[in-house]
Amino acid sequence: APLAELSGDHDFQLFLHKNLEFTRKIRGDVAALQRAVCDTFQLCTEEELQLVQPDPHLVQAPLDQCHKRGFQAEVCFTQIRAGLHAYHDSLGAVLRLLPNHTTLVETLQLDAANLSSNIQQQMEDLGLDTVTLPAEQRSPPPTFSGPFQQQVGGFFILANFQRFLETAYRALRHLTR
Amino acid sequence: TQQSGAELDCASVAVGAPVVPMGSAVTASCTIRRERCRGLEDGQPLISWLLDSEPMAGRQRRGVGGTEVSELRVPQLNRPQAKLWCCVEWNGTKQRVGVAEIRAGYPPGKPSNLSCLLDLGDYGLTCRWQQGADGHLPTNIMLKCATSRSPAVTGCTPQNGHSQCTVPRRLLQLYRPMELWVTATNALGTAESERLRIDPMDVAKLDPPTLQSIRSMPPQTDCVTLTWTMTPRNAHMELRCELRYRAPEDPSWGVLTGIAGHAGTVQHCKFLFGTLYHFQMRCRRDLARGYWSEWSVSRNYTTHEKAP
Amino acid sequence: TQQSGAELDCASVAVGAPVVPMGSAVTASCTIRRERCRGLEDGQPLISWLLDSEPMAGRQRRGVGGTEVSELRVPQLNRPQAKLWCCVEWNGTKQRVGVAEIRAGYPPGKPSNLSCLLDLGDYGLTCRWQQGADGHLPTNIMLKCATSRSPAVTGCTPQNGHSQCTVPRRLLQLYRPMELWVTATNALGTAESERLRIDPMDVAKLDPPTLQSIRSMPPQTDCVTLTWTMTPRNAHMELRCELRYRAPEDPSWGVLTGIAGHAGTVQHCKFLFGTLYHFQMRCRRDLARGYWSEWSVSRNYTTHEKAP
Repeated sequence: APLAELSGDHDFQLFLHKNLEFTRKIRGDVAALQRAVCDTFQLCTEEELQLVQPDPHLVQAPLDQCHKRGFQAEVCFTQIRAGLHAYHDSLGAVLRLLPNHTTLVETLQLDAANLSSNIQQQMEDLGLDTVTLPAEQRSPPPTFSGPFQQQVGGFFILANFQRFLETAYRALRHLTR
Repeated sequence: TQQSGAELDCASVAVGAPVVPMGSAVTASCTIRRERCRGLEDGQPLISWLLDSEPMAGRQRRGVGGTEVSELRVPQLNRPQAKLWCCVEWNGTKQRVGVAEIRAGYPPGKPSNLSCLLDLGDYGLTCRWQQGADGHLPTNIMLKCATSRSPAVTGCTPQNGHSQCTVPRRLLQLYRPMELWVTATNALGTAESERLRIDPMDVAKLDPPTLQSIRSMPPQTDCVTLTWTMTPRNAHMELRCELRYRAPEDPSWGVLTGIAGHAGTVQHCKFLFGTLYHFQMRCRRDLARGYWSEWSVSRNYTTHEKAP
Repeated sequence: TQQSGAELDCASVAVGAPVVPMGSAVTASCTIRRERCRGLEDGQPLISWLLDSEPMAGRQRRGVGGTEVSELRVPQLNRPQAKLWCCVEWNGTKQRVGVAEIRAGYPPGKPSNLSCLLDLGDYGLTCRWQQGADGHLPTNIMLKCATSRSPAVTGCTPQNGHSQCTVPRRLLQLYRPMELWVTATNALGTAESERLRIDPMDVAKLDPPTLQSIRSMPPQTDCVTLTWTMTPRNAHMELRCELRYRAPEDPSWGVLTGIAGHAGTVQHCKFLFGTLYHFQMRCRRDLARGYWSEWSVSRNYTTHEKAP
């Protein structure tokens, strides 16, 4: 049954509410790391770093199917999962940048992987096609030419991940009753 | 038969089974190789047994290759642990030449009352249970857990005999049901507890809220307005809280339920004028009716006198 | 000049020296490669600087290969740590395009008052010292030790800022003199403490003796006999001990010195009759006049009344 019909389904609604809370938790942890980058390196706002923004394809995580206009829940879910998978890997660069926050970054990677598998399992429960993203197939985190570039890179990975999560959060909320 | 003691030794003791159910029989045999026993002259060695310190007689016979063999049957072993000594009479003394450790007990009892609690500090899931009946044997206890889709079974092992252990965050899957159960295994069998199917987040232990301020609002009325907040690490949860209040002479607490949100203000009326009240609040996740947090630290407030 | 940031980047900041003596000048240059800065249109980029958050102006000139270069001289750097930001004006905003960390401080002060103590439990040599003046720079402190004949220098590193550390037994040579000293090194220099030349055994910390029994002996006289023992782990040492005694109203302790051996009895007379006395004993190695042990646990004894 098309996803829209299932939106009234109790299990699906419970899945949505739980993983909305999970996404809020992850967003809170990303915000904590953004504060750490600001405190440690005085890199606090995007407006000041326009000229040194790393290449756009720092992290591939398109969410075009999650925007209201052409909202395609099934494809949106798949895009969310792919983005979580990509950010899980790129957070490795933040791990190197903030050695004193290793536990928080590793928890964030665990949560990103958990949220992705929660979505996968829910799609399977709904009988939707799912792509299994092999957990072992990990790409190495991006590298940078120098310490300043690494700090700016870490800053933008977190800023972009926060934006990604906002869009994913709105998509999940869009499906709640 | 389990051989104990290499073939080159003076004696080797073999038991039918090193572990038997309590009260059942134990069979053993002791093989003496006279030439390997220092100072044992020719002639037939007289073999005898000690069950710990209790003398026992076996049936002795000539064995292969010039060895002497004694067969023993202990009709009923009633103690959890015993040593079975093979001895040879020598110069008027009873020489201990070989030993086997034997044990008696029961299959492990079934663990029960399994319950778990998620710590929101390190997101470790601590589970407790009641041990089954003691089998009097070395028992391996493990808490096992499996996520719904993956076959991998992980978990944790309780330390120094405690009936609890903590599954670390990296083995958990949050916001999806997991299965948890306790296994107890000894030489005579294995027992498993009931399986607990829970989403770890649904057994999260919340921090208590903090009552910030209490005022008579509007002033000189029987209404009171309180402001309260939750700790930041619970900020992402949708909560359901309740407030209780009580004057010292009240027999019981008045309770205000259904307070939603993470922080805010609550107004309630019909308080007595000029009376000292104790206030406390607690919260739990709205989603899963999980555990209540502890009650907040109590705050006292004396309501205004009535307007003249 | 120390280059920071590869040639492919929008900007690279180079400083004369990343660490300078406190209050001295710092020079830096910032090279902008316009084509590597996303969105920086043509025209001359206006380069400015921030020392942490304090605006600073540099001298700007055209550099090789179409680059723009700004040279900055900070006359006096008076804070231990600062960030030197290279900025470019763009769309009315000050864009941060490069940064260098600079530090100012002093060479490390000379560590002093080095003393060591050998623990007779694990035979670890714990040394303490007084830190020299703070150089306000990351400083590497190490206790170094060398045995008399071997060139190898070993030692230990103090943990979390403590001014002490323990040289493990395997690095020590007992019953022979060793040399110990403390070094403090930062970007501006190195300082060394005085050298301590000791045999670790000569700074052994002995366990206090134990007073076993105290009796008036011969009875009803002003003589008292005490028996005492040392802990077994000090048994191999030749010791020199002293006994002190005192009645509550005495202004000071009476002291009996020169007691030799590991255990034994001591007799002393001229005590007051029928008086309560406190007794304590301590020991040290006879060989090296090392550290005294702590005083033993105090023992009380009331002397006999005089014979009628």
